[in-house]
Order: sequence, then C-alpha cells, then structure tokens
Amino acid sequence: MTLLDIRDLKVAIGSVQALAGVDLTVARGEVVGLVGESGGGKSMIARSVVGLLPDGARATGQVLFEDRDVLTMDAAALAAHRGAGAAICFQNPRGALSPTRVIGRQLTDRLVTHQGMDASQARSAAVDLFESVGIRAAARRFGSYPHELSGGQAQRVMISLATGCAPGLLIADEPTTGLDVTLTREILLRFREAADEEGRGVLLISHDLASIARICDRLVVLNAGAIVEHGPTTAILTTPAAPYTRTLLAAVPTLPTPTPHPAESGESGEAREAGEAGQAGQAAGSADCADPADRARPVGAGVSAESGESGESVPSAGSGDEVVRVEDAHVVYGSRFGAGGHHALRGVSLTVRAGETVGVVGESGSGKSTLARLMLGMITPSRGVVTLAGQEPSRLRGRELRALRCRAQLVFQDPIGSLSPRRTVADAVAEPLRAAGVKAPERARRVAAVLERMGLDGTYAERRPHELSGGQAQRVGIARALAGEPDLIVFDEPTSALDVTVQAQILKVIGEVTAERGRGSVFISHDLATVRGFCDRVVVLYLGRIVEEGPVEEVFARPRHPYTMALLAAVPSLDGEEETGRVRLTKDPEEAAAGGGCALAPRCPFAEDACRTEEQELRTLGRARVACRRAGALPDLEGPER
Amino acid sequence: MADLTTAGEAGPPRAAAAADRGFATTLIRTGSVILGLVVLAVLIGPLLVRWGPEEIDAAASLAPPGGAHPLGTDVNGMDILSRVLHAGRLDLGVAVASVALAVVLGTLLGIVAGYRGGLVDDVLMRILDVFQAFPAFILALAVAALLGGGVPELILVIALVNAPAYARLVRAEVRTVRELPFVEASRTSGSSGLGTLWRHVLPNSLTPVRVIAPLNCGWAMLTLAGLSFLGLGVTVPTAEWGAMISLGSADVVAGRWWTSVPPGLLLLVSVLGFSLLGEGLQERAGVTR
Amino acid sequence: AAGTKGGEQPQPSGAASGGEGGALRIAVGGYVSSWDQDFVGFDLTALMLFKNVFPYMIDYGVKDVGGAQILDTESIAPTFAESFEPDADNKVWTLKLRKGVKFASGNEMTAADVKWSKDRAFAAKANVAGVYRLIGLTEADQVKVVDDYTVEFHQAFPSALTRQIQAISLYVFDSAEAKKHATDADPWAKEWFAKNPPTGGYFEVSKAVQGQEIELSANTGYPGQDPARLSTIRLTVVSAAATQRLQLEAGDVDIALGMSRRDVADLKDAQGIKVISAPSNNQVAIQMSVATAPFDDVKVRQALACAVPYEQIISNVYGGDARPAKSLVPLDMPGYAETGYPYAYDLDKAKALLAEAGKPSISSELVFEADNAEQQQIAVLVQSEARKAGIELKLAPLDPATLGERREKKSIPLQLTAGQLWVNDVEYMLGTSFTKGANLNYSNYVNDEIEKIFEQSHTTVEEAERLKLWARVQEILAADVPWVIICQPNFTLPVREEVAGWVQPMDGLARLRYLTKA
Amino acid sequence: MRIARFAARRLLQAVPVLLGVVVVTFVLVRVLPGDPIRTILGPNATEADAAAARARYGLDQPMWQQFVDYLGGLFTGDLGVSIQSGQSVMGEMAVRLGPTLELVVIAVTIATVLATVLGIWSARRAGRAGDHTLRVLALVGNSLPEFWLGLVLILVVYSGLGWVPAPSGRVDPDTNLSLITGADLLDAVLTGNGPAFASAAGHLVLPVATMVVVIVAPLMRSVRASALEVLGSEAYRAAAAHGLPERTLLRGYLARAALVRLPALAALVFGFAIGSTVLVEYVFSWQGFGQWALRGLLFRDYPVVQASVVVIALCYTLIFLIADVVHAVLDPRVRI
Ligand SMILES: Nc1ncnc2c1ncn2[C@@H]1O[C@H](COP(=O)(O)OP(=O)(O)OP(=O)(O)O)[C@@H](O)[C@H]1O
Ligand SMILES: Nc1ncnc2c1ncn2[C@@H]1O[C@H](COP(=O)(O)OP(=O)(O)OP(=O)(O)O)[C@@H](O)[C@H]1O
Ligand SMILES: [Mg+2]
Ligand SMILES: [Mg+2]
Repeated sequence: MTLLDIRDLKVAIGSVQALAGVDLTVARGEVVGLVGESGGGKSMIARSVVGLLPDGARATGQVLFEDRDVLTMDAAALAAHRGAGAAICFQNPRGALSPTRVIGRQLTDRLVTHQGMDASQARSAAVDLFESVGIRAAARRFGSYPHELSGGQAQRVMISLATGCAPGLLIADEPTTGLDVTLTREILLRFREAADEEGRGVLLISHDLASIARICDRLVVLNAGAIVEHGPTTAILTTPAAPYTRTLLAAVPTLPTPTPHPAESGESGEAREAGEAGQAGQAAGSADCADPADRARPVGAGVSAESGESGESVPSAGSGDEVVRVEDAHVVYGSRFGAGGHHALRGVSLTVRAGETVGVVGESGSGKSTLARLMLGMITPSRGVVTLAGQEPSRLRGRELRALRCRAQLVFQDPIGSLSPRRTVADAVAEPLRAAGVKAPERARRVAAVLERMGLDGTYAERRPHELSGGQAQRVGIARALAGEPDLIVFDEPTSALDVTVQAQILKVIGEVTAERGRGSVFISHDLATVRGFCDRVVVLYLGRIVEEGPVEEVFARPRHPYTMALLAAVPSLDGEEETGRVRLTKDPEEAAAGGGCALAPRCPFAEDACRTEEQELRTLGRARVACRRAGALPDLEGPER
Repeated sequence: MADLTTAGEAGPPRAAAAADRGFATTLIRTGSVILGLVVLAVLIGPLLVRWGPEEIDAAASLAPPGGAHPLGTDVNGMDILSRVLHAGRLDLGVAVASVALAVVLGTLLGIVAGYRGGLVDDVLMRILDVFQAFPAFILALAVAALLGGGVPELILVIALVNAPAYARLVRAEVRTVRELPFVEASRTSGSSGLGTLWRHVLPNSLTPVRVIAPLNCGWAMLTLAGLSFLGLGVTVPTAEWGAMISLGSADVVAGRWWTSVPPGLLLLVSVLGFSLLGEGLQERAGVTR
Repeated sequence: AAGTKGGEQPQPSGAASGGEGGALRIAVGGYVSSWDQDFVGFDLTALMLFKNVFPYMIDYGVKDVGGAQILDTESIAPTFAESFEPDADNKVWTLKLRKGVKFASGNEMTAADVKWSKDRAFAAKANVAGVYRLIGLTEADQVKVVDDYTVEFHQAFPSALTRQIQAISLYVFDSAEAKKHATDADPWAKEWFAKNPPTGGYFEVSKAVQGQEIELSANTGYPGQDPARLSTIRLTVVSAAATQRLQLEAGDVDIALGMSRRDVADLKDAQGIKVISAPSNNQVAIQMSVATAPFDDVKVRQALACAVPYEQIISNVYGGDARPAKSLVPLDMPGYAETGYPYAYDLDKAKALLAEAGKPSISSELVFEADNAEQQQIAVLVQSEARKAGIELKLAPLDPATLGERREKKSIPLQLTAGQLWVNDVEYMLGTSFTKGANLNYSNYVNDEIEKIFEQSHTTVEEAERLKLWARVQEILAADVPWVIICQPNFTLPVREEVAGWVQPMDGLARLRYLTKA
Repeated sequence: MRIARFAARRLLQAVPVLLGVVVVTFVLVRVLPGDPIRTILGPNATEADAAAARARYGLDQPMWQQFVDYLGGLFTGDLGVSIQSGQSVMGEMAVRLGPTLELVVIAVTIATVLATVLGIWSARRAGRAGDHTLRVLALVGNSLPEFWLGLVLILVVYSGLGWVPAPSGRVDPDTNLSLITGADLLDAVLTGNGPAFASAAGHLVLPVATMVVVIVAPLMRSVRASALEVLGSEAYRAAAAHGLPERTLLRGYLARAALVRLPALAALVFGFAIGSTVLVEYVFSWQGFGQWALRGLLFRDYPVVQASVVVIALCYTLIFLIADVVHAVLDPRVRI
C-alpha cells in the first residue's frame, strides 16, 4: 500500500486550471522530489493532501491517503488526518510560525494533540525534538518567539513542528528557498533522515532541481499543472526525456566551469526571447549563458598587476581608470536608541577599474549591500575613504553630490520593488537622465534606445511595474542603470529573487553589460557559481571583512580560506554524488560569537587556539590574498574542480 | 467532487478574502448610491419646495407633517423639508471641505515629519500631540471667538481636529515608503530630495489617506452636529442637520418626532453612506487600522 | 437692580408637600457653583437656594391675586428679626433680633453675626455691596452694633427703597463658626463657605451630593411665622429640559424648574400634572443702543418697534402664556400706564419710518444669550420680520463671558434682555436702567429730564407725587423708545398634582417654605 | 524592569508636550474675548468692584507674572481657584474627573471586549451574512449623533420600559455612598456598599450603552481586520494544517495575534471619548468633567480651563503610554 496515492487530481480556481490531472505516489521511507517553476501547482498538490485548498477551489479526482480519499473526508476525519496523517513544512518558516506564541508551546500543542502527551511530557519531548533537529540550547530556545530565531533555526523549528505531529507523510514545501547555501544542505539532510530513520514518506517540493536532487529517491517534474516527467532521480538527471526538464536542468548554475569559450552563437538572442515567452524552452546549456562573451578578456593583465602590489587596495585586473576606490572603510549603523550599533563593514579596501568586473560574495548579512551603498555614495563611511570617479562623495553636497551619484548606478535585488508602483517604465528609466538635466526629447530617445537594448519594445515603456514579470522588471532595472551611461554599475544580487530559468537569461544580459569596456562593474551574490561566470576578480566577505580575494580562476581553483572553501562546498550540484571531505562550517552565523580573533573561528573546523585570539590580516598567497593564518597550511582540500 | 474549504476549521480565510472583495464592492456601491441620492436630493430638492429654509410660516409653529408642510414645521414655523434639504448642502459641503483641508494640512505635515525624520519629526509630532490633547470643543470655541463664528471657521476647526490623524497616517506611511527600494533607486539615480519625495514617496503614501477620508467625512458631519448641540456650530437659524436635531431633540420626548427625525435620518444615512464607502475602500485596499 | 439674568432657565420656584408621601423632589437645571453668597458667580439655582437656607432677617409677605399666591413686595415683614424700623427721617434703620434663635452649630444668632456678615459683604465688594450703594450704604462702619440684639444701619441719605433692598440683602452668617475657619490669608473664610452650606435659614442642607442632589430639611428652630411646611425637599440636577419633562411625567420629580416653555404648554393637559401660571413682572425686551448708529436715530428705533411680531412671539414662544406689555414700566408696577409704549406690529409703518429716516435698509447685530432657547426663538422671529421691513439682523448668541465683557463696554447695538426688577418700583427701575451710567442701561440711554425726575424721586415720598413723576417718565420713554418691549411672560411651572402651596416669587427666587405635598 | 524604563522614557517624552499644552492654553484663554470677572459680579458692580475681584484672582498682574505663578502652582499641585465657584480647582476637578473617567473607562472597556468578541466572531464568519450584518450594524451605530441616541434610549428604556432609574445623578443619594474617588461604582466597591453599587450600575447603563454603540465600530473593524489577517496568515494556516483543535487555535494562535493592534486604537478611542463625553454628560445630567470644562470655558474660568486641558492632555499621554506597554506585552516583536 502506498502511503499517498494521488489519482488524476484536477483543481480549478475560478477559470484557472491550477492542476490538470496529476498522478503521484509516495511510499513510506521514500523521498519524492516535486519540481517545477513557480506557479506550476506544486503547493496546490501539497495543500490538497491536507485538505486546505483555497476557497473557491474545485477539486476532482482522488487523493488517497492510506486508501481513504482526503477530498471526501468529513470535518472530523479531516481533523484527524491533518497533522497525524500528513503534515506540511511550510515554505518561509518564519511566516509559518505564529509570531505571538513561543516556539516551545507551538511544538507542545502538536505533541499534545497528536501524540496524546500531557503537558510535562510534551515539554521534555519538545526539548528533545528541538535538539534532534539541531537546535542548540533547546531548553532555553523553548521560550523564544519566532522572530528571535535565525532563518535556519526557524526552518528547523518548522521541521520539528511537522515531525512533532508524527505524520505518516511529511511534506516540505520549498524548505530551503531564501536560505544560505551552507544551511540548505543541512536542512535537506533532515528530510532524508526522516525517511530513512523514522520511516516516513517525504514529499519534497522545490523549484530548484539542483538543491534537492542529492537526497531524492524519485523526482516528479511539474509544469503548468501537469506532470511532464517522473522517475528515479539519476535517470532524470542523466537522461531527461521532456524538454521542460532539460530546460530546468540547464538553468541550474553549476560551479564546474564548462567549456571555457562558449559559442557566442545565436543562442543568446533566443534565450532572451524565450524568457519573455515564459517558456525558456531550448535554453539548453544556459550555464554557458551565464558565462558570456568576456572570457576573452585579457585576464592576464590582472594577474601581473596584482603580483606586484602589496598595498591595501585590491589588485586591479582592469587596465582602465579607477572608477571607485574604497580604502579601509568602516561602516557602523547606529542603533535607534543611544549607544551601540552594528558594525557592518570593518576595514574594507577595494578598487574597481573601468572595464573590469569584481564579484563580491558572502553569506547573508556579511555586508555586501552595505559595500554597494558605500561605493555609490549612499552612505558615508564612519572611517576610511571612498573615492568615486575621482571625487569623494562624502565631501559633496546637493547638486554636485547628485551629479556624482549619476556616475554610479545600482541594480537591485528586488526588481519589482525597486520600481515605483505608480510610475511607468519609461518614467523609471528616464529618472537618471532627468536628474542629469537631459531635455525631454533627448530623454525619450535615449530611454527608447536603452529599453530596446534590453529587448523591451516600445509597448513596455508605458507599462507599470505590476504589469511586468520579474525578469522584465529586472531588465528595466538594468536599463535604468545603463540609461545615464555611468562609470560604475553595481549589481546587488540581481537574480536571487527570480525563477531559475529567468535567472539564466538575466545573467546573460548582465554578462553582456559587464563585458562593455569603459565601465567598471561590481557583481554581488551569495552564490559563487553565478559569480564565476563573468567576473574577473572575486572578493569574499565575512562579517564585514574581506577574508579572501583574487582572480576568479585562482580563488575557485584553489580556495585558501576555510570560509571560501565552505561556500564552494555548499554549492549544489546535479551530480548527486555524496561528496566527502568538503568543508562544512558548524553552527549558524548568528550563533558565532564575534570574539577577539578570527571572526570565523567559532565555526571553523580548522580553528586552533591561536585563531581565536589573533586578528587576521590579508596576506598575499600566490595570486590571491587571504586573511587566514593557517591558509596554505590547511589540508589540501581541493575545490570542486575535478 | 468536494468543496474542501467549507469542511474543516472555522474560518476559511482565503475564502473570506475572495468573498469580501464582492462585499467591498457592494459596500462601495451602496455607499456611493446613498451619497449620490443624498447629493442629488440636496442639490435638486430645494428647487422643488415652496418654502425657503429660513422662511417662517407664522401660522404653523410645530405643525405636524401634511398639507402645506410635507414634513411639518419646527418651533419657529420653518418648513422642515426645506430646511433638511438646504442643510444637506451645508453639511456635505462642510464635511468634504474640512476633510479636504485636513488631508492637505495633515499630508504636508506628515510628509515633512516622515521624510525629514530626526528633530523636525520630533518637534512636529510633539506639536501635533499638543493639538490632539485639546478637546474639539475648546478648539471650536477658540477659533470661533478669535476668527468669528461662521461656516469657514467651522471647516477650519474640524480640519484642525482631523489633521493630526492624517499627519500620523501619512508620516507612518512615508517612513515605510522612504525605506523601500524604489526610493533608494530614485536617490541613486541622482534625483533631488524633493523630486524623489514628489515623484515617488508622495504618490505611494496616500493610499491610507484615500481610504480613511470618506470615513472621516462622516465623522466630520457628526462633529459638526455635536458642535451645534453645544451651541458652537452654525448660528441660528441657518439650516444644519445637527442644529436641527439638537433643536428638535426635545420634541421627540413630546411625541413630535418630525422635527428631529428627518434631519437625524438624513444625517445617519449620509454618515452611513460615507462609512460604507470608506469601509468598502478599506476592505478593498486591505488597509487595516 | 433689575436682574437681567437669562442664561439659566430655572425660574426658581418651590412647592409644598404634606409630609408623609416622602420628600418632595424638584428638578433644577444645574448644581450650585458655590455656597458663598458674597463671592459667587451669579447663578439662579444658587440664588434661589440661598433664599431658603440663609437666615434673611426680613422678607416679603404673600398676597392673593386672582387665585394665585404671589409674593407681596410691598409688604415686607421681619422674619428671623424681631423688627426692622427707621428713625423719623428715614436715615437710621434699627434691626432688632429675636433671642434664642440658633444656627445649626448651636451658636445663637446675635448682633455680632449681623455686623460680621455686613463687614464681609463690604469687603467682598460684590453683590450686596453693589445694591447697598443705592440706599447710601458704602462703608462697613455705617453698620453699628448697639447691643447683642440690636444693629443700626446709618444710611447716607433716606431712601424709599431701603426695605426692599434690605429684604434681598440682610442675610446672616454664623460668624462664630466662620471665624474658626478663617485664616490670615482668608479672613472671611471664603474657602470654607464656598464648600459648606450656610445654616440657620428656613431649611438646613442635610445632604449635598456634589453635582447631583441637595437635600433640604426644615429648620425646626425657626422662631417666626410661616415655618417650612415640608420636612424634606430634594433638589435634583437634571440638565436637559427634555429629561426633566420625562421625569416629571414619570413622577420621579414633583416640580421641574428648567423646562422649556413649549414643554410646559404641552403639559397643561397631561395626566397627574398641573401647570401653575401666575403673572410675573419679568420683562422681555430688545435694548437698542441709542449711542450707536443706526439706532441713534429715533425713527429707526421706532421702525424696529413696528417690525417686531409681538403676537406671534407670545403665541409661538410662550404658548400664549405672556402679557403684551404697553410700557417700559412693568405691568403691576405702581404707576404703569398703557401709553408708555404706543407701538404695534406694522410692517408698512416700519418701512415708512425707515424711509423717513432716510435709511430704507439697515443692518445690525442682534445679541442674545447663547444657550437660551427662548431668546433664540425670539431672535429668529424678530430677524425674519425685521428683514421684511428692510432691517437685516445678524444673530449673535454670546457666551456669558463675552456677553459680560461687551455689555461692560456698552458696545452692543441690539440685545435681547429678560429679567425682573428685584424692587418693584419705578425709581429703582430708573436707577438701574434708564439713567446715565446705570448698570443695566445697555441702551446707553440718557435723557436730562429723566435724570431730573430720578433726582427728584429720591426725596419724594408722597405716593401721588411719585405717580405723577412716573406718568411723565412713560411719556418720555414712549417718544424715545430706547427699548423694544416685547412682552411680559407669565411665570409658569409644571408640578405634579399633589404639589400645593406654590407662592409666585416676584424676585424670581422661590420660597420653598410654603410648599406642601398631598 | 525594561517595561518600567520604557514607560519612564515615554513619560519623559510627554513633558514637552504637557509644557506646550500649558503654554498654549494659558495664552489661548487670555486671548479669547470675554471677561471672567464680569460673570461673577452681578449687574450692579462698579469698575472698582471689578478691579477688586480681579485682584482677588491675581488677574491684575502682568501676564508673565501670572504665568510664573501658575507654573509654580502646577509644580506644587496647586491648580488655582475657580473664578466661578471660589473653590480650589483641584478639589472641584477631583469630584468631576472620577465620574467621567468611570463612564469612559467602563464604556471603552466594554467596547473593547465587545469588539474583540464580535470582531473575531465576525472574522471567522467573514463573507457570510452574519459578518456583513454585524459590520453594517456597527457602522449604523457609528453614524448616530450620541446626544440623539442618548435621548432616544432614555425615551425608550426609561420612559417607555422603566428599566433604569431616572437619568439624573449617578447614584441614589439614599444609599449614602461616601465619596472617595468620585467614581461611584468604585467607591461602592471600596466601601462595600451593595445598594449603592446596584444604584450606580443602574445609572450607568444608558450612558455607557450610548457611548459603546458610538465607539465600538472602529474597534471592531480593527479586531476583525487583524483577525482576518491572522486567519489568512501562513502561520495560522500552518497550525490548522497540523490539525490543532479549535480551542487551541483560537486561544493560542488567533486571539493574541489579532489583538496586537487594538491597544493603540483603544487609546485613541479613549482620548476621543474623553473629549466628547460632554454631550453624553449633558443628556444624562452626569455632572462630569466635560460639562465642567465646557462651563469653565463659556465663563472663561481661566484656572478651570487650564486645568481641564492639562488634565486631558495628561490622560492622553498616560493612556497612550499604557497602550504602548500593553502592546509591548501582547506583541513579542515590539522592541522597547
Ligand atoms: N488562492 C488562490 N486563488 C486563485 N489562484 C490561486 C490561489 N493560489 C494559487 N493559485 C494559482 O494556482 C496555481 C498554482 O499555484 P501554486 O501555489 O500551487 O504554485 P507553486 O508551484 O507552489 O508556485 P511557487 O513555486 O511560487 O510556490 C497558480 O497559477 C496560482 O496563481
Ligand atoms: N540600515 C541599517 N541599520 C542597521 N543595521 C543595518 C542596516 N542595513 C544593514 N544592516 C546590518 O548590517 C549588516 C550587513 O548588512 P548588508 O545588507 O550589507 O548585508 P548583505 O551582505 O547584503 O546581506 P544579504 O545577502 O542578506 O542582502 C547586517 O547584519 C544588517 O543587519
Ligand atoms: Mg508554492
Ligand atoms: Mg543585501
């Protein structure tokens, strides 16, 4: 008997056919992955299993759970089924935890309801359960409110809540979206354990094939409410039958550098169009797309320049003029009340020259966006100097400052949010031009030109943000950045809010933009794989400090800092192999105490006593520079390059 | 086939959202229709009645409805129907004008306070606190005594009483909006502060104002009625609903319902019209207070 | 002084009840603001209460007019006092006290109490000090203690008004008790008296719930005639007239002192309720400032006098319960003559008069008391008719403070006044209302001949002579028309049927001692 | 402890506001036309009498001197002497504030509780007839002028049905309730006076009902909206999807989360109610603070007006402070 057997499930909401005949099974002890792009109906399947479809939804077919049809259950049966039968781990765990109830109580509520415990039993069981999902100091955490948890902790709590129901079937709806790569892995392993050790059936939902591929027994690929392909994981990864599956696979950015010189074929143009149509069909090998033209750049120049330098500023790969220079910058965000404050950047130095692209990577909260704002003159460093196009923004006021700001532009992480909801696309793109005092007709011409360049035809000019898809909005964002022909463009995680397939297209556009000479670019991401594609140099930030920097190939091929190694190790790959020997950081960054010595020491598997006391400085090691006293002396853990 | 959502727990919240969009529309429609009818009545009605609003029928003090006076007369022998209709012009006018003034005043203050922040914000907010601490009738009396008691002064008073609420509303909104990415985007584009404020912050901060304003129009009418009851409203014999209710409220006790019930009903209906409209807009905008 | 106090409706009154049926309840419009008669604000509830709880040495008698009992202002007899008589030339008045009269504290009422009370009144420079001036009493040492039970009042000049003035002024504090509460900073124990009711009158305040209710109990130690008939009377504050009516109908109160005219008229046929109606000398008038344009022109004043709808006001505002007044001298005042006000409602004549004056259209402000429904109604009616004659009136209801200030500045062109003279005499009337600088002369009216007549009247004691003077006064006033005299509304009071013994107070302040309840 | 610090900080913030109120009121009443002295003198007073009276109340002093004296008095808790009554303003206010606060507190409390229950009820039935009816009814209540509603209630409930005592006074004097706080219900409890309690409660029914009807709508709307938000939230749905029983859902997941926004609004309503009881007080002969302040204003009783405005401002401040504290307790996310 299969645990869950969905037969020809159709769900319609109004005129929308959300699910168009889905068949799916999950057995005990099995992890089934359900993948597909956003809006494909994945959550709808999950909801139908617990009988929680949106109002007005009409469901036909059967959702058999232990041979009883959930769709026909009465209220009492449904109440018994929910939780005990099937329990969902919700996407966005922070939002799915009740904000006004301590997490311990939320868990004991489940334990009392489904496992018949009394209050004191439940309490001790809850503490045990928290510990088992990897929450440290569980007894203390019992009384925490959800907002006091980090994202990773919240996700663990969510898992404990779902497992606390002791369900036959555990459904995880995008459990790792928005999480750090380093955490993703750990969380996913919990589900494998739930299947292997507790014998539950697990339905794992994701839009990101790569991240879940490793732990799934079987994969089901959903597109537009219908299942396009299903089968054992390896089979699907290696021999995908459906074109859609291939698209999905192709969209996954992977570390292993593919062919060094991808063809600058007609593919790029096609991919863009495909993106607009939302099908992205044959964007096969879009990993290549992420790695566009500019491999041909004279990387060697960077190498030679760097080796000669030992100054505080980052060796520059570009040969052009310096567009921005950050010297020993510190940024402290004052706290709202009196003393204290958050020290977001601690002595960062960086130079970007015209014609080069610098990648900035680091976990969430490491100070990447702060660095971006600093370079744009949006914040003033509390210590240190920022020079933008030869001028110090902190010394300028009013018109001059605004004029200087026009020289540098930012592309935002949230493409729709960075467009004013009440202004048209043309209006948004024209803004830097207006600020620069360009006359109206000229403005209109240039706006049209730059939109054209981004592949947006005239009809888009009068649209408002809500009439755009995420990908289109981001094109508008890039167009806006380009419109003023700035010296510097900073991309702050420009693709992390987008669907995988769309990501690939946008990365391609960015690749083209950064390839232009005469302008410097900074590309910020927490994902090393995407950076690798088109950056000349990469800077690794950790808690406001640069811990490693150097030419892309060098850093990726031979990471020397444990943190860099860990970041690289956490990059998901499709090969599904169980990697051993990769570096895994322990604990959450939130729990890492910022003591005297190396900030990474509390999490570092290689930390020695001296690490905890000595401040680390950047040292030149080969073509890169590293802030780790043990760098070079560490066990030679090779990067993922085979 | 089963409708899963009606089974199960008490509130089908998703359902609610969907169904209530319908209800919101009903509310907005009903409110608009009510207001439309009232506006129509007070615009056209006066042209059709025989008596002037302040015209005294010497022979008919407190005449019951019927005959020459379809809704009877008040203690002065003035025709209730005529007065009620004329009063509507004044009441609706005062309500809309005072709220408009309050919106302008409040929005300006709120924007400045919210966008500038810091000391300016603190000082402005404290001043608003001071204002809010004054009971409406004290303000009313002060304004009437200082500027003279007329309709413009009443508009000013009601606007002053209302403005702090708008200022707070707009300020809160501005503080949220100014942190949104598109505002930062505008600033990184090199726009001037005022430009950003005008083009991006302001248009995106006015939703709650737009939603609250109709609710407030109703409230303004009630305030006017209250002021009239305290003798701080319009001067006799100006036709105004609140003044009429107040003048006629004692008659109710004597069984002479017609002096206060018609203005009362019209006031109720108009305020309700505004409230329904406001509630509907609120529902639709999803704004919660 | 002619008290023109309109703001608070309660025409003080009273009613008597026959004991067993429990306390008599009277609804009043507001609570007393203070118990201190020397220093307080003017509020009619308080003044009425004072009449009943302060020991007044002399008071008006009662007479029967057409079946109604009214206070007789011409017969003033000692009550708490033994006697109050003048010497031969009417300048020195001797007050003899009864022996053994006690305050609630047990202290005996003596000459020292009278002296202390009068000293206090002069020190207060307020109410009593003001009216005493009319009879030549201005200094504390004009009041002399002869022995424990005798006090002399040495007036600067003889006056026909002494008895009447003293009837409203000769009240006495328990000075022994007062001195206990006096301090250096507060030698007259103002603080204490503001909060604590006086004792020794016809009634003692046996309970006072601030803002809500006052319970009066008869003073059993009262030595004179007409002691309080009812042992307990309760005054309950009911601010809204409409609720007073409901409570009276429900029998929760026996007498309602703050009801609107209209409600009273309604209640005439109501079950279980009777409406006492008695003529009063309350005058309702519009005073026109003869010093301000356009009312400095007598023709304009006459025009307005012809544009006021007298009948309509009497029927609409007073439900017919008012007498048309044909003179500025009140009806019932000795000397009243029909010829004193030869104007009637006649719009054509009004227009003609305006035309004669060369001002076919004029505009002015008409001031009245905000919060006074009656005046407001009159103002509306007047405005409506005056407009037809070409006189545009802007109604201006004023709050008490503003009204007081503007009256003080004599800057009101037209104002509605209502009130009754506390002394029923033309000399008093002239002295308060029609002579130069008189306090109630809001018209700023000055006429040399009237000034002379007023002078003359001080020393004219012969009744016939005086009447002759009054006839002349009315001729002059008829020609000059400083006031539009609207009417003299009757005193009306709705009471439960069981209530009897109401004596209509000519000064507007009810004497509760006559009330009984069946 | 943190709450106390937070409260202290908030109080400190209120100081400039109160000072502002003091100054503005002081100037305002004196700028208004109208002479307080004339209203207490009677028609026969001469200019000399007026001057004497003015001196008695210190109104002959230069303005700044008056202000300094007033401010000095404020700090020592002396609010001056009422020109109208000659009594200390402090004492008068003590008698007047209790009844009004009693009325407003009870009305706002009942309205809040009612709003909570009905709001949640309504939200759980969102979109159905019951919900719609309730909301429209609340709006109707919100659309009535309170003085008219009060009168109609008196007519029906007192005159017609005879269910409540006469609308005069706040407690039957025969119950001999001794005055402690001025809030009769509270005094009755404090003195253990049963009959007085019953009488006071009876007198409170109508005025409280009037106020509740008028103020409940916005509160209910707020609770309903919050509850709806919670019901629609991922968090609540997650709890429901895990099969938690009704009671647990209601108490643990809905109620508290739905109430976090209520305190601030309740405070606003409270402030509004304090300012507007004057109408209800008139209709029910309540002899409370509002009527006192209004009368003070009409008679330009400077010390009374000043004191009443300052006290209202103080009430505002305190009530908002309480609301903030309650909010902080209800909503763990609030940082204090
Ligand atoms: N409450 C609702 N009312 C109407 N349509 C809905 C509702 N919820 C979902 N849909 C529609 O149903 C379809 C499937 O949605 P579903 O949430 O299952 O997608 P998903 O695959 O989970 O997407 P994502 O990856 O973004 O979570 C979409 O077209 C969506 O627009
Ligand atoms: N305005 C601010 N006030 C106070 N602290 C801030 C502010 N902005 C950022 N921070 C803090 O500074 C640190 C660095 O923030 P930053 O936004 O630069 O991180 P990031 O690397 O861009 O992270 P993410 O990947 O999540 O965008 C974080 O801990 C953040 O909480
Ligand atoms: Mg989903
Ligand atoms: Mg960031």
